[in-house]
Amino acid sequence: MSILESILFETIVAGTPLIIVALGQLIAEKAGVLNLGAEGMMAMGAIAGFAVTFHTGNPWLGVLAGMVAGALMSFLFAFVVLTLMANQVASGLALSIFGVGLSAFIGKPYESEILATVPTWRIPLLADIPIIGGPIFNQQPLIYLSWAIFGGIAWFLYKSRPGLLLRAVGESPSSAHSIGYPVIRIRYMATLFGGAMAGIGGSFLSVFYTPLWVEGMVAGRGWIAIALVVFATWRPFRVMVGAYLFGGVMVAQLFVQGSGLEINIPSQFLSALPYLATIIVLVIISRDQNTVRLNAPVSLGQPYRPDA
Amino acid sequence: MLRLERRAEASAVMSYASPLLAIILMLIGGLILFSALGKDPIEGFRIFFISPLSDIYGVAELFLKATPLMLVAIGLAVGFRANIWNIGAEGQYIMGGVAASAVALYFYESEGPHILFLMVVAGGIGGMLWASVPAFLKTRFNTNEILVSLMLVYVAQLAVSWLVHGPMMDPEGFNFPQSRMFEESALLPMLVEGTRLNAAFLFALSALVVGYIFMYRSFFGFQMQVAGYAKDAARYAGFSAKRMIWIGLLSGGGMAGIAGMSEVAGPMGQLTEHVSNNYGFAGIIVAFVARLNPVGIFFASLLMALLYLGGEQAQQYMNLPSSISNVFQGMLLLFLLGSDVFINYRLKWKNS
Amino acid sequence: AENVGFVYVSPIGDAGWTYQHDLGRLQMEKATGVTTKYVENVPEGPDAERVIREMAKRGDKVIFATSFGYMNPMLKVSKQFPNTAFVHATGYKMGKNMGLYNARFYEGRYLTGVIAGEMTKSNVLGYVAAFPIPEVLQGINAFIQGARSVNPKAELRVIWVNSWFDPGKERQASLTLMSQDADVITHHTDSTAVVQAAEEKGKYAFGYHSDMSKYGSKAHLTATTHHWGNYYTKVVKAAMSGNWKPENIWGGYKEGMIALAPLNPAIPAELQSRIASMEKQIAAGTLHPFKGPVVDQDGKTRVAAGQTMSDGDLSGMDYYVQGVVSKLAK
Amino acid sequence: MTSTDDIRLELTGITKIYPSVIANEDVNLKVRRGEIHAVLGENGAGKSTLMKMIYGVANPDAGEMKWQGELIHVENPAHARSLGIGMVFQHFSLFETLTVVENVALALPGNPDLKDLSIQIAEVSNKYGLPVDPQRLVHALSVGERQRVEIVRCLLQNPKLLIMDEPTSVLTPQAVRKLFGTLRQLAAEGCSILYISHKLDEIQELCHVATVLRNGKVTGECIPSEETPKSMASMMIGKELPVCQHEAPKELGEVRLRLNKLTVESDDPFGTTLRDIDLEINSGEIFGIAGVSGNGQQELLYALSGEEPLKQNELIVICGEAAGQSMPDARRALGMGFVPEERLGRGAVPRMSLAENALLTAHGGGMLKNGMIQFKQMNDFAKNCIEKFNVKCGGENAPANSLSGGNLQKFIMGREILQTPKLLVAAQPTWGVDVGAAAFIRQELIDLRNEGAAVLVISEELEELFEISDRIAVIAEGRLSPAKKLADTNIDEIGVWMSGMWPGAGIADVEEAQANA
Ligand SMILES: Nc1ncnc2c1ncn2[C@@H]1O[C@H](COP(=O)(O)OP(=O)(O)OP(=O)(O)O)[C@@H](O)[C@H]1O
Ligand SMILES: Nc1ncnc2c1ncn2[C@@H]1O[C@H](COP(=O)(O)OP(=O)(O)OP(=O)(O)O)[C@@H](O)[C@H]1O
Ligand SMILES: [Mg+2]
Ligand SMILES: [Mg+2]
Repeated sequence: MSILESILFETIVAGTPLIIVALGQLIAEKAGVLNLGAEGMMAMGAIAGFAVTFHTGNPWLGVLAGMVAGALMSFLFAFVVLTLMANQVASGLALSIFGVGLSAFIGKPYESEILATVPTWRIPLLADIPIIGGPIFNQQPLIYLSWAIFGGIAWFLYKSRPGLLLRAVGESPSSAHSIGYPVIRIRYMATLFGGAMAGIGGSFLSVFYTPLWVEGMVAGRGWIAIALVVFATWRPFRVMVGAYLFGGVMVAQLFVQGSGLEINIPSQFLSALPYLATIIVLVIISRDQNTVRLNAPVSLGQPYRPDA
Repeated sequence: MLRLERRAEASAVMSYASPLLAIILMLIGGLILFSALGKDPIEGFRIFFISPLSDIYGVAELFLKATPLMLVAIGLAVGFRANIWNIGAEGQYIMGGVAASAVALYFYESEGPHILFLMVVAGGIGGMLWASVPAFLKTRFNTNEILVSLMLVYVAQLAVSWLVHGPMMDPEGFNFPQSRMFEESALLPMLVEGTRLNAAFLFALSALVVGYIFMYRSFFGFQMQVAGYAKDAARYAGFSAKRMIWIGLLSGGGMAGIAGMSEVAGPMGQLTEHVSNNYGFAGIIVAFVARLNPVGIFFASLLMALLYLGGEQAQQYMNLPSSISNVFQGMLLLFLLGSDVFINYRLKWKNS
Repeated sequence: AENVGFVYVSPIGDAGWTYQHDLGRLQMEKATGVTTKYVENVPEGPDAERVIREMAKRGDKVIFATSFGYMNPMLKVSKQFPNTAFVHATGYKMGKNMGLYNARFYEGRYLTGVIAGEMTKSNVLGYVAAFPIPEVLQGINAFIQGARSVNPKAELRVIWVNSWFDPGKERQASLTLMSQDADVITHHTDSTAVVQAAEEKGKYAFGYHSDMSKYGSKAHLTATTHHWGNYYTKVVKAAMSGNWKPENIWGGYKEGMIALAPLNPAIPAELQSRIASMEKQIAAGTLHPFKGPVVDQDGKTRVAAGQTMSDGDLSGMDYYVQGVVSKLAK
Repeated sequence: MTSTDDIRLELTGITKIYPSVIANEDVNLKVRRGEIHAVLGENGAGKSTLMKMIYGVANPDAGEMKWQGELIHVENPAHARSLGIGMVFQHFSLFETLTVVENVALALPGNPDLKDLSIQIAEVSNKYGLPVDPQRLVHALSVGERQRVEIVRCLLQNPKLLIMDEPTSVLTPQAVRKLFGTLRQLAAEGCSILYISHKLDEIQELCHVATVLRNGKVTGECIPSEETPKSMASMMIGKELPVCQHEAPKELGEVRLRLNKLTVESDDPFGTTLRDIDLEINSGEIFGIAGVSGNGQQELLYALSGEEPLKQNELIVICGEAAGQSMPDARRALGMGFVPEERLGRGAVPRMSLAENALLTAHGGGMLKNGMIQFKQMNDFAKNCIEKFNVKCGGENAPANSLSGGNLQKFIMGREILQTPKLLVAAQPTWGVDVGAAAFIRQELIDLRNEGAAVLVISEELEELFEISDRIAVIAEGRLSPAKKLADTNIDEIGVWMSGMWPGAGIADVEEAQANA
């Protein structure tokens, strides 16, 4: 692989968990639910995925377990904010702390266990295309899944009736209720989906990416995913672009370090680049309030309870 | 089926009872956790909640640990009441510690009370500077302060790492990543002989008093509460949203910065990469558990500190991993947020 | 029985810095019959002081603190408990009842460098490192010194991940190094991600701290491993007999604190035996990884020909030697 | 029309209890085929609640409902729609960021194809004379257009019963007449209509039967064509309607508010841009601004109150001082009082006590000392306000959201008036307020004028403006018409102006105005 190919390859790998998690959160947010607990849900997904893969030897069962763990965590969140109407920001934070703590707790026995590396899937012919063939068509299977999720979500949101309904609920839960839709149930489902995706994203880290389990291995990726949704002004395609951009910055700084280029920049500054880049993009995005207004779910973060 | 039904009026009793309910639920959660791990729950609770406080030293440690939590939480509460979500107190705490250390190192080998005074000021300013980034971006470009303040935590962590590996490194320290040990004149005086409880605890108490007065007696505090309850009413009354964003973020940043100062000038006595100890995040929990009320913050900080000390004891004497503290904290907060529903709703049995 | 306490900086796990200390603890427990207690994952800072104090208060005879950040807290507590033996790893401050110990990890690094220099085909080596402290720089420089001693064309690329422990980043850094042509890589971080990544890509790697062959049977050429058991046993026995005096130990091959993990059969027999004899020379003091001439990246001679680097200079190392192509920001 | 087969809907003994009130008690109601049936009542009488139960949005606590002779329980709106019940809500239930056709699709069963649906929408809207463009985003529609969308959405389901909750409060008189045409056409085709309105003359004109509710109970039934608005009003409130004392103004004093070619570009994609508004209001007069909502009232109010300070200072002159860039508190200091349209959440903080809500705008009057709140002064002010303005509440510590709408409005009005403003701007001062309270509030405004204040009232209710104003103008599409003395105009003329058609208006949409006429 040439340097360019590896940068591309690694960028895609680094962006993938972000895409999966951010797309899940996008769905939840489109329904009006702001779940800041992605970090905790990812951590739980990571340990569940790791443990199940470790015991069964089957990474796909691991991903399934991660998905279930993430969904369970988001169920807890949904119960607190949708049924008990608690503040979403605070509950999300609590979920983050709880998830990170609990995963470390459960994960104790798995610390430093190893898994076999999951081989990449090579797509015949396409993988032979020069430069992009390797990085794009000879990849970890979950990367194809992330594309499928992207396609599915884009279709769901903009072409399907349930997607229309989801957007409607996030826009105006009271209108949706008064024309007869079960707002709370829809929000539950969207939140659970977000949790499941966060779980898959977490299991990607521990089963495919590293592959190992350690406490704190999510390392802020859940928060980045949440930032990505805002960054993308709630549009799936921009989530993809943003995730790869972020992955790209993260990978590129390592390449710069390894290259021996004469740059007198402390490595800490290079490590901080992805975070600074996120802030800068957030600023650029939020300057354009019209796009934000048209795409941001109006009821985001606000509790709703129909009175029947 | 059990259903929630809105109360005609918010229940005053439940607003006091719900924290108790949350603590009880947390204990039940702990009971399940201990039993699941095959540990004796009674012994677990004793080690977790009682044995850390078995002597004066333990109690002093509790106050010591609670001090930065109180400082961070009271500062954040001011902003949270106006729905200004500063999630980055951790970064502001670090920068406060850095700024205070810079003063201590600048005055290395000199004497005088001005050093400590300047360190407090620098700590506050350092935290405020860091918090002014999200404040500026929010007032100027409408950028979400949750995300910006949070991203800056990571940046602050890397910044302190760079500083202690570079400009602020101890020249006699064999290139180890830490500053010089501060001189006596840059260390906070002790409150209780033989313990580590220092004057920062008094800062925290006075911050709570000032916070109380600000929140409940001053017109600014009133304005911020209005903004938190009804944004449009604040606009209608002409309370400047920008000013509130600045006050909200700067108070959180300033207090977090002073907390950082109290740590470097207190139990640490120097700047290292480990100046941050999650106090910034834990302070958020404290603020919410306390329902943004200064008296509540006092007790919630102590409870939170106890969960840390208890976690350490549980490690040493029950062989439990350190993450147990986080598990308890997360449970407590979720239960508290959940049980607050009973202030405005009651459970009712309904058919169909 | 007497009590002995250990303060660990990370979870024990089953490889890495803390794991090796824990092996030492178990070995010492067996050899002396004392009971030991440990606390893992203790943050380096004020919390450590409380943990150390708690151990001293309950009467532990000896307390070992195994990370640099415990130095100042331990020094403070040691003054309050004059009858307890405090022993701190990797620091530089001693006290009336506080001793120091550390190992010359760079000796093993030098040997792995020799192996790397012989095994590389691309002449590019890779190093994933945590923070630019002297100990890490000693390792990096010893590694390339070793490689260049047998292969003057060898060059070394270094990536700092700014974390002792972030497997995701460590893995990414390894992949980056390998894509930049490195075919033998090693690391100074705490996870096994680097060895795993090399195994996956069919490249070679050296473990660190522990034997990591389990994580990459093909890739893992060997590892620089730490052995604390004998030292712990010696200290505890001395303390039990009342003969303990604080000292500053910087042990290496000679003291048995450093060793290489079993060599991978992929290493030619000739090289294997060469390494074995070099091990003996290092133990005997006739071979020193930083024997002059040592020239740094900027061309400045740090050790003149015919001399060896002093311990003082080693402890303050803050540069790359020649052969490292990455740059160290000043 | 009398056979029992003709009965579409029959309610018996319907009761709905909310924690704080009984919204409906033992309500009986019959609606026949092809009948336009009015439901009358004061605010809070329980009209909307009753309709919501018919439509399945709320569940009755007791009573039964028969649909075409069969006992049913309406589970939810989708169920109601499948039965043939459609509803147009008092507060629209549309989604602003979706297109018209998407909005319609959401209310239809199954998964209709959006292209076919667009065609159907075009057909139906032509047939009933309710033009809407299916592809437009709802936020870009005027309020009148939005209502058309709501109605078309119902009609597409071929409803047998159409519920309309206060449909005309947002329409011009001309548009109302057109809507009536549509409704009569529907009724003639056999559709039953439940019609709620506070405008008694409309009911008299349109409805076949009326049921009157008071405090949740049915207090009478009548044939509107046989009643007068006055007699129906007394059925509603149980006593004679009070009348305002509105003498001619003494004499005009100095100019208290001047707008100089006020132009505000709306940076909100959902907003209206204000253009070249000139206006002068003198001390001693009440100036009314009429208009269909969504024509710039909101923007004008924000510009006046200072919630959106302007770029140029001279555009607004308050009591002789340029104040376009001032914040609301600075304008208050110049002598302006302001009563916003939305009382809960803007005019008052729902969770705060009345005393704290007094502090909200009246803090200038000695309630602060060195930035600290003087609780005594604050509580005294609130007590005074409660007493003088006859606010029914649990005292000055009662939270604002424990008050009924009318009482809260009286409190807010009192809070502003007690600060003796030189200029008072009031938006929809009696919106959603019952008849008695409305009369009280109008009287207060007139008294304030008599004491020499200038008063600006912006309202969508023409009757109200004609009752209290001295001069009146119309806002349409962000422009303000010339002002007319009340004596020189009438409701019909102002109604035409409300669609943007006043002499010299220039480029207004002639076609639409003709269509509406
Ligand atoms: N109207 C008042 N008159 C006198 N003192 C008051 C008044 N309102 C508030 N205070 C003071 O402020 C204190 C706190 O007010 P309050 O009881 O509203 O706080 P809280 O309900 O606990 O906090 P929050 O509602 O913000 O969570 C009171 O104990 C009292 O000293
Ligand atoms: N969800 C609710 N919870 C509690 N009380 C309610 C609820 N909805 C309505 N009410 C109360 O029930 C009563 C009847 O309200 P409703 O909306 O039916 O009145 P209305 O006759 O439609 O009035 P309007 O003319 O203002 O539309 C009022 O006192 C109202 O405050
Ligand atoms: Mg109504
Ligand atoms: Mg209160």
